[in-house]
Amino acid sequence: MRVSAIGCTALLLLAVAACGGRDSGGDTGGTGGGTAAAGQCAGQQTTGITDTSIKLGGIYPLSGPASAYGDIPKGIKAYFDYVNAEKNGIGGRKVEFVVRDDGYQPPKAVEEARRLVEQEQVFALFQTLGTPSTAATWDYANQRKVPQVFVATGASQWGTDTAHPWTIGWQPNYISEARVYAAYLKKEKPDAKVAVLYQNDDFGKDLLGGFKRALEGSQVKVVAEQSYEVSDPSVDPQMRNLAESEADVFLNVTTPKFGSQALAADAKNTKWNPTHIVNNVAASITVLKPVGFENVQGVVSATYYKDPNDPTWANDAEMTLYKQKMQQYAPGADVNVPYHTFGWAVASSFHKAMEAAACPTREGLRDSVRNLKDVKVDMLLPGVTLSTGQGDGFPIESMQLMTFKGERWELFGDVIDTRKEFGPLTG
Amino acid sequence: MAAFLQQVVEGLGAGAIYASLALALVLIYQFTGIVNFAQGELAMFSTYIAWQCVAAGMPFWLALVVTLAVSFAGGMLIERIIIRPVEGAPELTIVIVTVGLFIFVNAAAGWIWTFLIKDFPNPFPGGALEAAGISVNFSTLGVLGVVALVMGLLYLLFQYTKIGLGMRAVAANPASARLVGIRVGRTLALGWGLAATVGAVSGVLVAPLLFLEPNMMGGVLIYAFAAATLGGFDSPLGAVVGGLVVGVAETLAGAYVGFIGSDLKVGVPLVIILGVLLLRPQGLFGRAAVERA
Amino acid sequence: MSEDLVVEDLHAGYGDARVLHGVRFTVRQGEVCAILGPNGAGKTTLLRALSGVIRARGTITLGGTSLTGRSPDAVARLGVAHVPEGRGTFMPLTVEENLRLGAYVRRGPSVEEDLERIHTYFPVLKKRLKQAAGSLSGGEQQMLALGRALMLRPRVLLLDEPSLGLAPLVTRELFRIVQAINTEERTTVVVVEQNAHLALGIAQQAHVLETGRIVLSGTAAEIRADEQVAQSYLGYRV
Amino acid sequence: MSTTKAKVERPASVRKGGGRFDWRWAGLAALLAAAVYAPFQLVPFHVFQLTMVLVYAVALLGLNLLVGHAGQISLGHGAFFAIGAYTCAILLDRFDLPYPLTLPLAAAVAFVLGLALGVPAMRLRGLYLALVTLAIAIFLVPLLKRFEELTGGSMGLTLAKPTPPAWSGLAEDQWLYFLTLAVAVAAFLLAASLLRSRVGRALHALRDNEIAAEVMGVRLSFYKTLAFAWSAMFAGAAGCVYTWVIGFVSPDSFTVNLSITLLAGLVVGGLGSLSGPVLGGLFVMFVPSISQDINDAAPGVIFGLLIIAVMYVAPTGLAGLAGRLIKKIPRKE
Repeated sequence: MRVSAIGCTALLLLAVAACGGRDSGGDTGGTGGGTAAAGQCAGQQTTGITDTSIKLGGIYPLSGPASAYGDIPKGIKAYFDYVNAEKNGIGGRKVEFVVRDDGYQPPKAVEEARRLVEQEQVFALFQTLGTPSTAATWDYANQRKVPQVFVATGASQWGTDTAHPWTIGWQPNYISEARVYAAYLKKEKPDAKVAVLYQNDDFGKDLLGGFKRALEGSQVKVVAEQSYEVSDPSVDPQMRNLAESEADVFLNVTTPKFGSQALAADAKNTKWNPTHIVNNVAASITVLKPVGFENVQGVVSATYYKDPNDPTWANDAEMTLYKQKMQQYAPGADVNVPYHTFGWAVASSFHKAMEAAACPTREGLRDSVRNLKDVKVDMLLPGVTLSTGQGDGFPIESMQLMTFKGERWELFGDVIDTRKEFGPLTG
Repeated sequence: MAAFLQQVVEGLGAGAIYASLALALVLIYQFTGIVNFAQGELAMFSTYIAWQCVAAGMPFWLALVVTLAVSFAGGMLIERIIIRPVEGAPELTIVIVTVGLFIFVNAAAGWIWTFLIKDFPNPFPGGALEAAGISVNFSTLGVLGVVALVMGLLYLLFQYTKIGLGMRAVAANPASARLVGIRVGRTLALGWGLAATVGAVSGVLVAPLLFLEPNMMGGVLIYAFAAATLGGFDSPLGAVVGGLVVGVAETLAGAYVGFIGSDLKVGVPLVIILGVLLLRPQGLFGRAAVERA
Repeated sequence: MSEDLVVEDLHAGYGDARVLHGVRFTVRQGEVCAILGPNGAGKTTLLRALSGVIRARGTITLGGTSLTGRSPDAVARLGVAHVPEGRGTFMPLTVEENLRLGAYVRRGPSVEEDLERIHTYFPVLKKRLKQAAGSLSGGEQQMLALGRALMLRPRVLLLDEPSLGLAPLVTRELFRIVQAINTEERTTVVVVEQNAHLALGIAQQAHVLETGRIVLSGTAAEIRADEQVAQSYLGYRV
Repeated sequence: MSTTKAKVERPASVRKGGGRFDWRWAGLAALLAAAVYAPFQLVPFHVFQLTMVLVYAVALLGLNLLVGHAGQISLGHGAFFAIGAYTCAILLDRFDLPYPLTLPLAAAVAFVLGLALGVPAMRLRGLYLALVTLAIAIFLVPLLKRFEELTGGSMGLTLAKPTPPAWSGLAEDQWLYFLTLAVAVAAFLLAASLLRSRVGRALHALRDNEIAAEVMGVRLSFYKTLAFAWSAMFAGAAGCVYTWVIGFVSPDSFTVNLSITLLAGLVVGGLGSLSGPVLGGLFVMFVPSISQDINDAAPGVIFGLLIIAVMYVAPTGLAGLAGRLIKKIPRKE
């Protein structure tokens, strides 16, 4: 950064020459100081990767209203530091993870993506956070043929789109998650009337839309829906309107703060006691705890990775390792923050995908993440694995239902593989 | 009808929140002519101090007292350190300084306490008061009560104490206040301290309802602006009444005006601000800026 | 020298604009001193410099205590009451509050006594104690301003154009009261006034200020007798 | 930078000293030459950054007309920027218009909307206008989402970027840069001539003393509305170029943050001068990432402090600071 700032000052002072020539300054795709790939990998891009190193770049909101997600890269960094120090990196390559802040603003995300690719010369964009930032950058990544892997958003288009082979998601997409809830209701409450609170953006609309589509042909009906904006101070008025519907199921499609507000509003209203389903994004213990555990008993959700707050995993080997290494490599970070766990699991997924790559090249990574077969990853629920393939661009599509009892989530039923249950998702 | 009244009650609950922040905004505007964009963030920061105290094991009410004291001192300090150097600069310079303060305080809170939501103890009992088919949450009543109490205390301070008289004099005519021997600088700092204290009360009140995180007050600010505009930027009473009206108007519009729905509710403060400024620029309780020569 | 107001080599202005260039005069304790001069001569600036509203270079002493460089509130605490141009009324406050503000830097029960005293000077204010000061007429506001200044129990009273915008009858009444105050309270008064007639009528000393310099000084009688002054400020020839 | 300012704003002093006159023109010419030469020297990433600086500079130029020259505060200029960006995107996406045509249309739409909003806004002053415009900026985001068929809702619209014509032999980033540079130069010339016209003088009179201006016969409401509409037009044009360069619009791109950052950028850059917007553009573009370099954990802490610090050191903005520094040099000589 400092270099570019000085560069521009220099320009303004008519000292352009000091900046170095356009051709000398790195933007040269495959020749930027990597290993020369040989054999079947010949001619593929090796920018940002050598025999001993691999450089990744991630874009997260470290400032602005979505900054809570800024904890994810801390988990990722801790994982890579651990692997670098104790496992000699990924296949002998030490991982360098460069994190940039986009403040959840798409134009900033574009700038940072270009900085990472052109200036930092990263091997791949490892996570862009949020649908807007990812949508703003994926054309660029695909034009430049830079892998944009495991983006941190559950929008379905990363998996269904065919024009962007270099971009792939990771977490279960919102539509799949909605299908899990719909299946649950069809079985448990076949004539349920559902009230929905949803965030007025791609996340909320994807989930609500997927939910409605999955309900088609059943007796379960959505009788009331209310949206909110992230700029709203509170969802209390929406909750009041939903309560009037007297629905017997409440589907809570919110992000953490609003999730807490909705849970609290439901608890406060003693006249309306619907079955409360809270979506995965707001199902963290950190969301439930402020509401008071006594107020969220029996709430239903679905998940795919292990919650560090859940005593079920107290003696789990993966959990123990995670907590121990987090404390060691990210001192000061709270191991119980699920975003850290998320980061840990996604970094671990990258580890597996990179190891499985046939070639240590960008093309190799691209092909590897699209050819995952039941890959087990640390901190995912038992039975949840990564699988991708021809026409399936969604690594995780399995979730398990859970209900809140006492001070923890209790998993119930089997892991639901939405692919098998509902068929593949198409655009 | 009961449903309608229930909506009104909900609106009053939301309005009480807007009113409390608007009150803090108005206090600073009165004394300094500055619209402090960072007011909500300062309130949020104060709330974190209260949270920290409670987390350290202090009883709630003691934590509150400590927070109010710290906020008061903090407000004065901010006036001294951040605002004083640009005193007398163009209005816009000061606006931008408060915007810078907004960004700084928000980020600092996130840095210190992370962006994860914190549970904040609710000083009021759960449950609700039921009457005539309408239920009013005790916390709504509590918020309304405390806002009324703060209003009352401010009224006593301004009307019946010498310091209050001095502060009103500074608000009315700073140059002349200086000539009668009032230390205007000290009074302005006092005004900031007072506003920060009222803001802290506001933050502590809303934290159990909105849940504490660094962006807690961001969404409230525009409604507080609308409330202050409606009530008149120089009238504490107006701020409170304005807040309640804005809260009710917003809730009713969201519930009964089909086109607005819940997504376009944020248009309500826009309409209110625009409407008030065009029809009655001094607000409901403000005094017209026209003075007799 | 006891309580004399002594001004020496006073320079003052606004930003780059210099207005006063070495003003020098003395007002003896208990005297009324009139400052005359055309618009823009620097009369108001002079009063502002005396009360610390604007920064000044030079020396101002009151009874040997230096006033130079002090802030207006500090000067007020030393007993200098400045009734500014435009009267400085606290419009939204009541008349009584305006008066009490005058005694802001003092304490004690004497404040109540002083309120009574003000009522005897200005009976009209007594009737309106609870009324907003902004609702008073111009003349009443000027009386309020004087009353407010008196509440300080000032050693020096600085009056800036008290007659501005007032009806002649009201103005005359006002000057009568100023004179009464001066004689009864032994308060030193510096009055800046366009209406030289009135000012000279109550003053012992007078100075004529032109473009930031004192061009003429003398007793009120001497000044009144000066032909230039008569032409310029009194509107008639001697 | 301040050469520009001096040339346009103080023609009299320029004419007085022949030597300085040449020096300023030379500086301006050199600057333009450097601007043309730069994309052939800089790596594409830096070219992109410079392009964005110019985009912001055009928007700030408009904001400057309103804030710096007419004395009205707008905290909602991001809204007009968004209107321009969306108009352009919708024309490209839904109507397949060739991209050069989108610019005048986007500017026109922003102008008309500015005019419409300017009619009620003209009756407000200072902070009140700031509050209204702030509310507009906040309201725009859900409004954009509401008309999903047109705007793509919260997913936004992804668009192809203008491709360089074959004859130019330029790369995409260079072509976008030159398009933006052309728009920026045109915008600067337009702004400069606007300010030199009768209208500009009326605006200055308005800013310096509204009552006096009215007494002098300046039609207050007319010029205020016009200033609002013009500034909206510049912002709209900037928004359109933004769409060309970024190739993506979504409601999240134009939150109230953008409006606040723009105003902060302008004030930091310097009000009322023609170089202020350029310095402001540099500030908006580079300071957030510099902040992150200084403090990785909380960039906002540094960003906020930097804004406050600039206001202390240079209450009249960086342009004013530069102006003061440059003024000092000839005095010593």
